[in-house]
Amino acid sequence: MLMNLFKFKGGVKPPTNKTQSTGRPIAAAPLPSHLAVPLHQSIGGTPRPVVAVGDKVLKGQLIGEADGWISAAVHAPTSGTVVAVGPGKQPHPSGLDADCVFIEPDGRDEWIARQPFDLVNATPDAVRHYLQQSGVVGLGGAVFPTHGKLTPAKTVPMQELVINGAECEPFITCDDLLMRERAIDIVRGIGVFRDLLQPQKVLIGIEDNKPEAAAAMRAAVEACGEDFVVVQVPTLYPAGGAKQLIRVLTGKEVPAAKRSTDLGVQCFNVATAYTAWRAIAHGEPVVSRIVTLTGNVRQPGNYEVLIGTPMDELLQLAQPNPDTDGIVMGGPMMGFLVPEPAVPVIKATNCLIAHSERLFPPKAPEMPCIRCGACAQACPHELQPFELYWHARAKDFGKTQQYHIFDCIECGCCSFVCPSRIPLVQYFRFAKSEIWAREKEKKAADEAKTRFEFKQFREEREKAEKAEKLAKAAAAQAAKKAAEAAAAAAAGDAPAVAVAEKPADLTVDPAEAAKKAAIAAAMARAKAQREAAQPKNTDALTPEQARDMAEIEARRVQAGIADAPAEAAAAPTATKTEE
Amino acid sequence: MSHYIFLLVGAVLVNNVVLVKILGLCPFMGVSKKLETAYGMGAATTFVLTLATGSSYIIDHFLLIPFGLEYLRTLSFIVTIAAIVQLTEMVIAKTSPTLQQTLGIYLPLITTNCAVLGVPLINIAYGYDFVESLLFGAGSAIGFSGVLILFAGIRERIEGADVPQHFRGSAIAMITAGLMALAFMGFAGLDKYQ
Amino acid sequence: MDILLAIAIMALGAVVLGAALGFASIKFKVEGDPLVEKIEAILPQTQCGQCGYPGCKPYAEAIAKGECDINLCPPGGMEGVQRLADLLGREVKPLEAEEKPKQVAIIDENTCIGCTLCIQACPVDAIVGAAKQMHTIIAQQCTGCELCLPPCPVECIRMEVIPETLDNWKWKFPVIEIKAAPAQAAAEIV
Amino acid sequence: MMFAPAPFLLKDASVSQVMTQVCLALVPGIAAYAWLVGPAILVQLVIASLAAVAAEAAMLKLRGKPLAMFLADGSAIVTAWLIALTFPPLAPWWLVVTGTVFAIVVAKHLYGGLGQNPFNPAMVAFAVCIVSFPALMSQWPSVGLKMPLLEQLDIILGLMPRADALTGATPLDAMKTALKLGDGQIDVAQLLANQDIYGNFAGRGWEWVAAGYLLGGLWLWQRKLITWHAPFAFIAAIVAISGGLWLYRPDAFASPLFHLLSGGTLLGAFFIVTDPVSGCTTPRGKLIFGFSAGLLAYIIRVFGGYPDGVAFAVLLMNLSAPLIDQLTQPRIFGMKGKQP
Repeated sequence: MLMNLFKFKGGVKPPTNKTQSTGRPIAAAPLPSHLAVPLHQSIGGTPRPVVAVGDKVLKGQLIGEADGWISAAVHAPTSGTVVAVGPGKQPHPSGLDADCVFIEPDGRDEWIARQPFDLVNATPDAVRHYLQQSGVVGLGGAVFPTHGKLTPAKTVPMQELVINGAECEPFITCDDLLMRERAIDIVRGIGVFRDLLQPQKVLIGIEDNKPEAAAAMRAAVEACGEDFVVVQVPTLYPAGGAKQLIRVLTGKEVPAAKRSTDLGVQCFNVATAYTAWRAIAHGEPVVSRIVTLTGNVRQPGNYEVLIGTPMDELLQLAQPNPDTDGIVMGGPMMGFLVPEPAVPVIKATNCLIAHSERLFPPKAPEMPCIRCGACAQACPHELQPFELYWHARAKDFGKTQQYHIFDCIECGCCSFVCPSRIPLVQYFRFAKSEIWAREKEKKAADEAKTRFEFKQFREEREKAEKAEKLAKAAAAQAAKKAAEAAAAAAAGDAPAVAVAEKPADLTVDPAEAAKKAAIAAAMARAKAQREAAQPKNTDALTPEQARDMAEIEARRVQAGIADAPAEAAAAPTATKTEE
Repeated sequence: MSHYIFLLVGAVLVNNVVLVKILGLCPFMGVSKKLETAYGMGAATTFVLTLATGSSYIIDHFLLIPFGLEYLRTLSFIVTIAAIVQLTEMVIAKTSPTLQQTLGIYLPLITTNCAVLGVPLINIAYGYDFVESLLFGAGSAIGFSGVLILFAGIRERIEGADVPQHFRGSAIAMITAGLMALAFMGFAGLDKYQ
Repeated sequence: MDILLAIAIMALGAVVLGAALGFASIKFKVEGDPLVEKIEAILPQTQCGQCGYPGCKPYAEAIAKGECDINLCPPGGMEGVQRLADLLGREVKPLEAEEKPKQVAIIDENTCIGCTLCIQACPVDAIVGAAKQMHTIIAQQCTGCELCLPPCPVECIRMEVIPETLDNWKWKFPVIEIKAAPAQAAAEIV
Repeated sequence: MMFAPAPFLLKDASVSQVMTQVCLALVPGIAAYAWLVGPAILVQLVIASLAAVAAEAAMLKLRGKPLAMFLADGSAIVTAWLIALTFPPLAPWWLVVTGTVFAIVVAKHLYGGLGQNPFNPAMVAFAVCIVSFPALMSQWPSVGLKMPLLEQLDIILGLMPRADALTGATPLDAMKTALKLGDGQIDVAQLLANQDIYGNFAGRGWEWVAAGYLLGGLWLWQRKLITWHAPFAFIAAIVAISGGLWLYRPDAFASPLFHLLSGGTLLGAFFIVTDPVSGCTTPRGKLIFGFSAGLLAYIIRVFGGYPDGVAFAVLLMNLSAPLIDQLTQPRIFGMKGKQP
């Protein structure tokens, strides 16, 4: 079927380097020696761990529970024992740690009881909830929880559902192979999305350098009796960017400030559709994904890999050459060197490229920008990267926003063409995260100011109230004293004055003294507690002794705390009754 | 008619008050760091300068000359200009706090802007009549504002440049002003063309 | 005679202009100072008082009046000074005090005696607790002003630098500056 | 592990490649020039290049920048060649050196060097020299004057008195002076009939130099190093204004063809208004920049006090470029057809 394709401006044509890894079918990667499953694998809230050290888990068992609506569950990739829950190195450019569940496989790879989801009788909300519980996220690289994208906009009718099989980045072939081999499941998954979103038509975009994948998808669409349109789009990086693919297939341009559903379009990756269908038809949550192993290796290929597999162990399957000096996660345009080779594979890991200087020669040093405009011609979002760079470098972030920095998709086209070898994208990332941090700070400052002002207002009010009370009391006392004085006047003048002066002192003193005493007592107690909590002679202890002591200590601390607030325990109840 | 056009073009470009006559450098350097303030300053100066040329002409012709007090020109002009600036400031403060905000401490600076004093004096030296005076004043003011805004545009860009340490700030701004004056020399002779 | 005439005319002018100005000053009187708000928007609102003023607003007012320098706010850092200088057209000056990394206060809950002194000291109501009850600090609301440290009778509050996590991690400025290797390049030439 | 940001693949491009291609594009023009006035121009090119490289090296050293990297970028050579091509071919060596050093030191390095200069350095050099040494800058070799290399060298080096050989002016200047002196008595057609000076179109031999620049410029355009906007707008402006005035009074104003092929029109159109550093960079900005520069160049060369107006026109537009750029930002992806 012929259809009118649109074009986006800019784009580049780097050497694709895809054929190396398409020669072999997808193979299952062997069970790794250990797994580290990061809890935070998708955009949104970090899932809460629901397993503890020592727990036995089965493959597909929930280990991290979704936190909030924009968050997706995390599951055990294989059966085994949880050996630790705690910080572990992340496949993230920061090289920072984040919480992981460490699992030692038992080798049986035993599934939980898998129940197909009853799609026919389920409400749309139930389907969305089920996908969230199955940990289905966008596998194109953005890892946005899929269920969050499956609600059509209320006001705009859904016109097109775009399925992204473009895979424009060089080297990566995981979607290509997935489409070739498992097209039927993908098409069924798309069917689920279609039912939820009710679009007028479904367009599957595949770059024209993947004719086999396109043919397989066409056959699958026909076999399933669907009316999806498989469209071959021109090979041009970044045609696989969601916004670019939407533009090419529908002619619509989604600005940074809008969601695509506002324009009646939604876009999913083919692998996402595949995992959604696996979850629905087979009850299998997302515990593995297809990863391309390529680059400086002897046996490039695609593998089905368990989430949490250490990257260095995985890469051995492709037999990296000895001069490999790092692992790039993602493609050569947008990927990054992982901070250390042993970081785990996550849901966003579509490709691992063995890095070597032979494959990616080190960059020449950065020269100043000559404003040649090559970047502006290459930018698929029609930005002016050289202006953005100029202001980002001068840290003039207001100006960078004027030049629409948040419309930048960080595709790397500008850095690719730059004759001065400027890491432009890097400058933009820097500027973006600075702006975010500043906005956060600004918000915090505004809130602090409101609280401060409220506190001042409250204190003023309290003072006023107190003054009023005091005035009343004073008036009463004065009246009383006047009466007393009048009474005393009969006896004589001098003692009356003495009496009048004394109580004034007394009213201040006792309260203050009592408070001071209370504080002193509390300090003494605290000191005692602290000392009690630090027993002496603890230098040479056996582990058992240490454990025993720790237990005793815990008890004691508990008792101590229970002791202290016991007297104060009345306070909350009192306030409650007051209310 | 063409006489007036030449007068105006001459005042704006050929005899640009800042770049050729080198008057009013203080606000030119001081208020050109940001385009926003340059726009405001340009507008304020244009207003004040046009008003100042008109009123000083009136004072000169109806007060000073009849009484033979030409020697009080400078003094009386300064007083008039100061009062006009004060008035402008008050009106702006009331009507447009944002403009007052952007002009900040530079609005009172118009008082000491020698262009505002210089242009009325030049008018008298050249013996311009009332309309010519106003045109020359307005032309000079437009020239001042235009150059100020262009200068601010360049300075905003230079702000991001890797200027050698010792030339940062005012130094490179002065050099830029010099090169701008050089460019404006290209207009030399245009007002003399017959 | 001439001189008297001159004086008379100048005096007349002065009176006319003075009257006009006086009239304008009444007619166009402005209330409030929008500058203070702008300055306050730049200040970090920690309300820490390290500037010597009781809170950010008084400091902003003092700056607007020109009573004090713009470099007295350590939580705002050099960047705050820079932005104030830009706003006010003043010279950038180095900070009076040392710049510290952002911190939060943490109450050692085992030692806290529930005296509420820190609650009273906290300018932004970031500490919760009741009398004789353990107190705790809401970390997100803490501005790190350290005002709760001195009143605590048992010294159970400490400041901790906010650690870098994936949530607050920032991309760094690309460090590949051309200026970085002058010596090396010079060596190449020679 | 060293941090290397993506992308890991890079296109084969570098600043020195860009600059080398600009130099290559100048070669046809230079060849025609050398054929017209003799080898003197080649000598000037060498002098300017040496001065530029020396000044560049000194400034880099003073500023603590890596010498090798920046000298290799070739930007100083481009500046030097443009200076040599705009100065009179028999100008004394010190004039060329002064102009070049001023361009490199003040117009380029005080602003931070490569890529950061708001003014075109070559045009600054020209403007500074024509303002400071108007006589020397207007002495062009008489038309048809063929001198051996040695004699030309002697003149450039100041070993021979200048006045004898150098009475000429550029055709443009000659035309202007003649029209002025003629005071309405002489008309353009009469002047152009003088084949010795004006050749077939615009100046004997000069038209071939202009054609050389045109050739080089078209090649640059074909190589996508420049876009069509600025040169097109520049030429269009000159054709429009000169054409209009020519139709209005053909006796007092020369034809568009004359203005296109004489002076620095084509050199300016393809090599100077296209300078991305000091010029505009947005498509609409480039059109405005080119068009205004063309108008100004014509006005200054015909009505103003200098023999050619390209340099001043370009400088005047240079100082407007940042503002024009800001005001002509293109609509970005997703924001077309509606207000952002």
